[in-house]
Amino acid sequence: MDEKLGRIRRQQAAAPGIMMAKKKISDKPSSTGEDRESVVIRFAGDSGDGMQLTGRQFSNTSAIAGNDISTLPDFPAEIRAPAGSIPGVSAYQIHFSSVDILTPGDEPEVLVAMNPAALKSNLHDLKPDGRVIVNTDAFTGANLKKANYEASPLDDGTLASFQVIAIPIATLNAKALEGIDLPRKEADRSKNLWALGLLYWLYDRPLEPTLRWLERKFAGNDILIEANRTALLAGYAYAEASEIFTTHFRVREALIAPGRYRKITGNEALVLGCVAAGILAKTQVIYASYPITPASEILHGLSTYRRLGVRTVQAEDEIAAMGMVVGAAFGGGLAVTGTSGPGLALKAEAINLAVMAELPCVIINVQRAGPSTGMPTKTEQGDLLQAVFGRNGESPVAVLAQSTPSDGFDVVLEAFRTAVRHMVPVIILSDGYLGNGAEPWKIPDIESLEPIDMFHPEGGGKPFHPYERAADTLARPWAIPGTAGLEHRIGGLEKEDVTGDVSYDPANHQRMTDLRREKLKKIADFYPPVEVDGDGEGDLLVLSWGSTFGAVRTAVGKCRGEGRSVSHVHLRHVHPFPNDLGEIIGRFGRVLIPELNGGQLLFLIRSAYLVGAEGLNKVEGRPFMVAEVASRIREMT
Amino acid sequence: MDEKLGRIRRQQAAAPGIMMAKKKISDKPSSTGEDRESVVIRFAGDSGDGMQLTGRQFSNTSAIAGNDISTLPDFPAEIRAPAGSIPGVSAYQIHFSSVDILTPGDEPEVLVAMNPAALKSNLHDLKPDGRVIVNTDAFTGANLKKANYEASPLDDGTLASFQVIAIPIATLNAKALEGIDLPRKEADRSKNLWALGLLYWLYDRPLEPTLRWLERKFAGNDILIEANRTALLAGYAYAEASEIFTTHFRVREALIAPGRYRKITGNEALVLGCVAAGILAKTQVIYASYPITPASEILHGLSTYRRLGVRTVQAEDEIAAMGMVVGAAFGGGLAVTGTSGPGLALKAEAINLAVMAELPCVIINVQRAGPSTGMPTKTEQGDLLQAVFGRNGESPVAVLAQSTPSDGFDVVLEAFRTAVRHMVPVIILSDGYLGNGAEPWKIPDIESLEPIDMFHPEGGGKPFHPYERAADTLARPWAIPGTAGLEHRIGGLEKEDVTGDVSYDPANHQRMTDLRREKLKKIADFYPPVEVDGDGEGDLLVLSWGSTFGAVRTAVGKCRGEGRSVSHVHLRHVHPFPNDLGEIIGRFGRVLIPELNGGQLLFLIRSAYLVGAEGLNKVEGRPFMVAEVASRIREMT
Amino acid sequence: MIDRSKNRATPTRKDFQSNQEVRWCPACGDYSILSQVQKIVPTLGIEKEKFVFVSGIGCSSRFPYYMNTYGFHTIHGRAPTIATGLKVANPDLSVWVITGDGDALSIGGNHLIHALRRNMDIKILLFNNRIYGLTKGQYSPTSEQGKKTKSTPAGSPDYPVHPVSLALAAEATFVARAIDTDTKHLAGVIERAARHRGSAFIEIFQNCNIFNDGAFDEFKARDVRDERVVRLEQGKPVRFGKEGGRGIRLRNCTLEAVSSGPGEEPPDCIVHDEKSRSFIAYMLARMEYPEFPVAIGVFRDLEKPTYGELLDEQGDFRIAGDTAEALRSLLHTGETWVVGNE
Amino acid sequence: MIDRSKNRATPTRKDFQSNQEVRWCPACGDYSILSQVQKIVPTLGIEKEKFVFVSGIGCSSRFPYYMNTYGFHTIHGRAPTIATGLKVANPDLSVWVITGDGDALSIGGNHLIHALRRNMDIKILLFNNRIYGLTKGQYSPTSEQGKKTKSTPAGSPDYPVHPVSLALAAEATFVARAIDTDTKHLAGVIERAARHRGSAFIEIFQNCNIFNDGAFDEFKARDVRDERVVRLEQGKPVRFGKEGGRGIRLRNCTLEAVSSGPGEEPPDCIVHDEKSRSFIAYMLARMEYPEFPVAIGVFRDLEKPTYGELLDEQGDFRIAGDTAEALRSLLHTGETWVVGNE
Ligand SMILES: Cc1ncc(C[n+]2csc(CCOP(=O)(O)OP(=O)(O)O)c2C)c(N)n1
Ligand SMILES: Cc1ncc(C[n+]2csc(CCOP(=O)(O)OP(=O)(O)O)c2C)c(N)n1
Ligand code: SF4
Ligand code: SF4
Ligand SMILES: [Mg+2]
Ligand SMILES: [Mg+2]
Repeated sequence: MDEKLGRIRRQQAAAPGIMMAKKKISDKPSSTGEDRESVVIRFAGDSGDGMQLTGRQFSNTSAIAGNDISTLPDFPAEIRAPAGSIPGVSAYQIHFSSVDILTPGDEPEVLVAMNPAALKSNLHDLKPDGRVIVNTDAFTGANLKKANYEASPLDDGTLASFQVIAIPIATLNAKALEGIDLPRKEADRSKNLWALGLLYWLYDRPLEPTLRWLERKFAGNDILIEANRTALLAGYAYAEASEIFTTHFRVREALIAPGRYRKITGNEALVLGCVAAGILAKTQVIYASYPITPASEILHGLSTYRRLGVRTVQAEDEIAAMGMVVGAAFGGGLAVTGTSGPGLALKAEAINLAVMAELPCVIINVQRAGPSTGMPTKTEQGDLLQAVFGRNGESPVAVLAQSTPSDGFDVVLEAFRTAVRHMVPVIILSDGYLGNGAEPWKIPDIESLEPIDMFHPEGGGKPFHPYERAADTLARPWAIPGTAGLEHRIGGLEKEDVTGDVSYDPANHQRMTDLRREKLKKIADFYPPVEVDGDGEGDLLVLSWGSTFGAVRTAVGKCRGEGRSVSHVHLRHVHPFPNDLGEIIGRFGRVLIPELNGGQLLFLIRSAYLVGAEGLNKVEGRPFMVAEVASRIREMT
Repeated sequence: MDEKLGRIRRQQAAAPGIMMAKKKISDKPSSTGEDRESVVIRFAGDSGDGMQLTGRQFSNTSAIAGNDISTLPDFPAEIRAPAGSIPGVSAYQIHFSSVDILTPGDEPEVLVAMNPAALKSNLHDLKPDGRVIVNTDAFTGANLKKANYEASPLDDGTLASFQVIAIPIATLNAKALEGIDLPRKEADRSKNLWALGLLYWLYDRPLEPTLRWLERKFAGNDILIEANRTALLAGYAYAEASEIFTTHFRVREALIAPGRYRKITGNEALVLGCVAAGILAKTQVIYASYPITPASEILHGLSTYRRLGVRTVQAEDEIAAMGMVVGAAFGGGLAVTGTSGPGLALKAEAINLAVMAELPCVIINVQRAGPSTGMPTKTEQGDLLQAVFGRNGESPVAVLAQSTPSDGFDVVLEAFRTAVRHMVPVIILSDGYLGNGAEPWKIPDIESLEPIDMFHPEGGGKPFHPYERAADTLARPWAIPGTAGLEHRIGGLEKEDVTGDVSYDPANHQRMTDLRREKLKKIADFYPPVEVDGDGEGDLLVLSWGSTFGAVRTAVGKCRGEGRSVSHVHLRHVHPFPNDLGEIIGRFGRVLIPELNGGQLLFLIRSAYLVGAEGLNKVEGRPFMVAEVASRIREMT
Repeated sequence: MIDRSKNRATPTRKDFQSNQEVRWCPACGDYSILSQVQKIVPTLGIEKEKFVFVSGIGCSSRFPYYMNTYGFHTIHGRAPTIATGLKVANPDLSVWVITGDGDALSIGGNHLIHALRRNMDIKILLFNNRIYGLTKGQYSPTSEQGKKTKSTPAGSPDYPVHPVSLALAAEATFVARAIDTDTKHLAGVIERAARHRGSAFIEIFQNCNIFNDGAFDEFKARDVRDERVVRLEQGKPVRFGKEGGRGIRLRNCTLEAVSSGPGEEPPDCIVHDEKSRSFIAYMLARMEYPEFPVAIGVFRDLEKPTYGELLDEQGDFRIAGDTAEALRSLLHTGETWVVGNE
Repeated sequence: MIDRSKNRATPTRKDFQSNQEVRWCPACGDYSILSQVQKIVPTLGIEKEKFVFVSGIGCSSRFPYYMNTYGFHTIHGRAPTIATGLKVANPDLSVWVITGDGDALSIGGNHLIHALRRNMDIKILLFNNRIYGLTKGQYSPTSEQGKKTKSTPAGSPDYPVHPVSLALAAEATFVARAIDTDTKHLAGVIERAARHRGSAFIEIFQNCNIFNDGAFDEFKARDVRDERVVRLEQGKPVRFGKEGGRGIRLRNCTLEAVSSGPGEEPPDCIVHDEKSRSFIAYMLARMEYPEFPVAIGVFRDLEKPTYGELLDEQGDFRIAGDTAEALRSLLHTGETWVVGNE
């Protein structure tokens, strides 16, 4: 540990008791350590086994230890399935590394399987020759049956190609906790910490962050603190003492930019971005939403920020939420709603009202696998065309895509700036993978965050024209109710140019339709130039958007490392496209568009640029593996 | 009249009284008649002036007289505007012809203007040198002001380039009705019939159909029959007697296919098609809908067909209507809903349920000008991309487009056949122009209408698999509740292939997504080959869909007549595209896509075939004029 | 909430008339309601620019265009949601919702209920003409069962909903009813709604002389209304008829109309109590002619903290003055760590 | 409507258990409701295949998967509309709606009201756990004001809606309430709903032991329930407590709980009348602990023609036998004319 302290200062000094504990364990000489650049591991168990918590602890600790990390939680479908069943399995994958990483990793090298169902549903992802750590206590006849195993996979050769580490974790944990006054059932619940301790030893992780966290989490309940701490240390000690592992591994700190960091999920980043937007605009943020997986955490998060000017409303449904957003925008607030696919469908009519009324607002869509209810806890990029086209009439809105968990912060700020600057609704596309996935985030320099300009006209002598536009943005003025002298009426009927009166005039309708379209195009004038990763021209351009960023960027990097002529453009601005995109596309021989859908960006690109781009499409409810993208690139170069 | 009787037999013999009346008028030798191939006229007046009724009478009479006709009603926006105001103007254009016609005509040669507002808002469409028949009684100071005329257009030269026929219609009508015991205000309401009589003389129309209609309409109220009849005859007599017209015109019967005809609007055709579908399928039709302009008449129409097996439900909103359709389809009925753009947006989520549950149903969208509430009484083709893409996830549905008013009958039958054959929702795109426009329709030969195959499996011994598919269509079986032995559960969550159980399996989701897409593609295997109007290859292909059929076909025909190399393909199947479409497009040098939107089919075609098609786009809330399309074709050839 | 402090000339009725031509059919009941609202709003001591009229879609929903203040003609059925968002963002405004029986009770029924139960401080005027006016004459949720309309040529099979019952069941704190042509009474009810703290709901019987003419004539016509309409007054016995010679009493848990002898008071009349949480209000609201007189006036007027007030209690809504400080507290709270030198 | 004619072995409870693994949390109140439904449905004399269970989205809405008959797990809030369409298309079916407090009262509130007012012959079971279970613990429209949940860390500002009040106000013809753990009573109420002609609505208090554990324990716990729950019985005085020693009476238009001396009957108790159109049912439904005992049982049971019956009255629903004849009557009616020879 000590050598790390130079580069990594922890916020709070470790509590003395914890240091002691650490010392005690370290009395025995540590087994040999082996350096690794990156490691991917996965915890899997029953929903009741606390795997999400275990995974989050491992990833927090790794982040604090200076690694770059990327995580992939994979929790069960909506319903709490029966204990021990396959639908009840919950898993958490962590990629931690001494170099910059962008994905949670393709294949874990260690799988911790707390029961047969967890083994069954996760084994196929394990690296050939990888380690399986199984909790043998859970491999009872009943549990095997629930997992549809005819015979125990521990005996029948199923695991022949892996390194099996079979440990009666529950038993050992119970023994360790014998002295603590806790019923067996309760004591059992800490077995995840026993497993965590084991893995901490294996990958040479510091114990302090988790010990500190236990103190906070169970503050006031000393018995639980004691029990969990004991479990963690027991697992750690077992690994060291039992010599089941011949070696342990070290993943050194990543050479990441200096600064203050925090771990952040995609949904958390969106939350922080929304709150920051309000502060930067010096106005209130109104977030109206109806709960839906995987967007609910944005509501949960924002509802804790009243003190920083956020008002959240849990609306009666998605339509109401969007109606409230339109009303709040009319009232001059920074109005935002969040939802997932089916909710976006429901919001369409009210979004269209914002289009016609030309009111600024932000709609966050954390996509999930569709169509219909689909697979609510699984990720997909299936709503791009819905976002662009899913409203009646010619209804232009801007669409931005979030690319990594932490990018949520930036994307929300940009969305608000765009909405307010052009008086348009802006849709942000995130997805379940980003929403739940986490990565370390360098907290931005506060001074670097520019204010959001909120311009509300004041009433003057001259008559007010609610549809008179600014030349550079084509935005109409945002005059807010309560301002004397600017009284006016708006609505969903076609508006007369300049005056905003209702108009059925044919030529006016054409003009207004053109203006709304033009206004949208103007947004692209405010984009920075498109960044090309790799050479500015070549054989293959890989074009992607949204959550596939990490896998695609990594794959392209790898292939370029192999000497292939391949570059990567990742689109933040999916509608309207950047002005320079067509020209860049034209500089490449072929274009590959990997997406987690049937080919939606592909569709837009083909139409916009008449280029025979090809798609790499996957609709499995889970993200791309780097290898999948890389192998397609290799086929094409 | 007599010479026509050989070819045109009227259903009911004319009542003797009417013949007498006709005789009386015809005592005086008729002024010279001049033959015309086609004529376009327009009635315009205040909403209270009965212009829709007048127009419908003129067009009915013309149809019965054997002309081909096409009409364009243009009524005021939703709200009854104040009498005499411009928003209160109601107009009706009729194109009647001795040859086959496909549009209501570009420019009327006669405009009947019942008041200044009607003149103001319709004059610009009148043919140069056309006739304006004005009701001078309405040109009072107050009315001029309401129409924003500073001076009377009758005096100030505004009408200099037209032939002005100024008649105090109200006064003359009141005089004619003097003997009838009716208050002046009531009597005044028949002045539209006076004007109609005038036009009947001018275009040598028979009076009987209208006289018969008056008898039916006012049955039981002899005074009103008398008043209206008198007004009609008075107008007719005035034209003949006053010699304000030096000549009258004859438009001979069109050489249309022999058979029994009726006049039909687009909405009526959809109604008849729905009822016929139920009869042909020998099952009940359930139409659930929420009123919305311009689709409400479908609900009104279908609600009169209970005796033929139709159940209509006026739902609480569009979402409910679509939910009812999904439920009715599950129950084994022919389920259909109708709406307009904003309603389609609201139905998206429930349509998606039908996609996932793979239930057959039909959604009729009578498009209107958008976005948002837009211009509810005006036409547009703005919802094509919404229909194709406006749902979350990969959600394939079939989209058909109605092309003429009477085509509604065929398009609904095809929609039901497709829905039932492939177990998919089918969207029909109509629009306000088609919905309200009328044309004569040759009633199809009853024997030629093929039954609609409804296959519902029976319970047998073997286990039932609700997602086991037919090879040729990929349809799943439509087992309906109440069938013993086929009990099963469906829903919006992803289904396991074959069994239909809920599944979160990644590979299964990919497979099911692919299957749904494949199934949609299979629909195209059942299309007839695409018909090319004109040569199969050449310089320019004009590609259109929906209600633009008439204008585009006419324009292409004209230009081909001028020796240009231009052909026309009109798409009924907008999603999925016909299998042979790409190949046909490839045989032309350029492609022009005229649409009443910002370029939506254009977008689909460019993407699908990577062809640099060009758009001719108009978003004015009204249909193309033939001249607009023709002039663009001329520019391109 | 409402800022009454500034020192400007009190607005007049004229000030609230916009320059838009009114586009309802001549003699439509909407005119009279518009006129009463324009009469009342200037008297409330609220600046003109603080008023916002939000409507859905329907004939009645054109209302905002005619008010010379802020207005939003939104989409069908959703006005309560837009009004809610507006009020949450900008609590100083006086927010009114104008809606029709289809707008509020068919497509918008759920939003109405939820706005009411939240006790949002918005005023909802429901123009009930028992028909869809704008779409030209389909039946509405308040149309009588069996009604023949364009969409129900054989008569509607639906039983009507009762707007006041629903509003009461939705826990509305102010619920009233008025009649378009009874203008003085209407004005009084509007004023009370305006001054109520919390959500206020008024059902206004409104004649649609084109598609449902005379729907309420049976009891509202001038010559019969004294015998067929009862006006509720707080703390007063529920009486009607010539010189109040008839009244309503409760017998065996049901209402009963009673008459007095000449010059006497009808016996045992219910004393109207707007503040009561009992459900007599339901029963009064559901009296229907000819069995009973139809009740108008305020059925319920309760004081409960509004949504906005409850939110305010939860913490300071205003944004801390110092941007940098606020951002720091936002971003640096929770578990963070430093790489290199900060 | 229901075809009871065919001659097959009566189904048993087992026949209604599907092969799907039940996926609710252990000890969730949903289990007990499922079990009571599976007990009652075989006793109704309706063939198994005639039952259809339609649900929205929520924990409770997985219910159809566990019933071995036809089922449709639809989308959030819309189950009443799907059930309506199904029943209109196929009136012979016994159609049930399974829904949660969020599903039925938040997003689906409007559809619920309209299905009820139409008196559609469908049975609606609302599993009220006063929380959003499936989305992991946000407050619902029935949650207490001030409730702290994931989405309201400082307490919810919304006043709850009262499902039975809403159902009564929506003109439902059958309205009842039951408790998940009071299984015999629950079964009885379900059976009565099943046998009711028209729409039937049951609110079932259901414990969510994960996100809102013990929400109803205050009055439903075994040791206190006799004192804190009153079971309504048709035609009987409203009494509760040990040996019925306490009762409910009406005083000055409000309810009041009274006690008797030992061995006596409590005085003046209201006699429960499910058939009454008065609004005592509202007041009984709204009794809340601790002021009052909580009432369970049937609040209202009225006979009115159903939507289907009214539609049937309007004409023959079946299709005329002869296709050609029907088509001719369809296409050749109205004004037609002949060109050439027909
Ligand atoms: C989403 C949507 N559905 C349907 C309509 C059509 N529509 C407009 S107003 C209206 C009903 C009007 O009735 P009501 O609310 O009673 O108002 P009124 O016209 O009687 O004042 C309907 C169905 C619409 N504009 N939007
Ligand atoms: C359109 C839509 N919005 C939101 C959701 C997310 N969602 C699913 S169930 C639910 C609420 C569940 O609560 P309740 O109806 O009370 O059922 P419970 O789980 O408590 O049984 C929500 C908000 C969804 N599936 N669809
Ligand atoms: S249609 Fe009826 S409600 Fe609408 S403006 Fe005319 S009279 Fe009034
Ligand atoms: S979350 Fe609650 S309601 Fe849902 S299954 Fe678990 S205990 Fe039941
Ligand atoms: Mg109305
Ligand atoms: Mg619930």
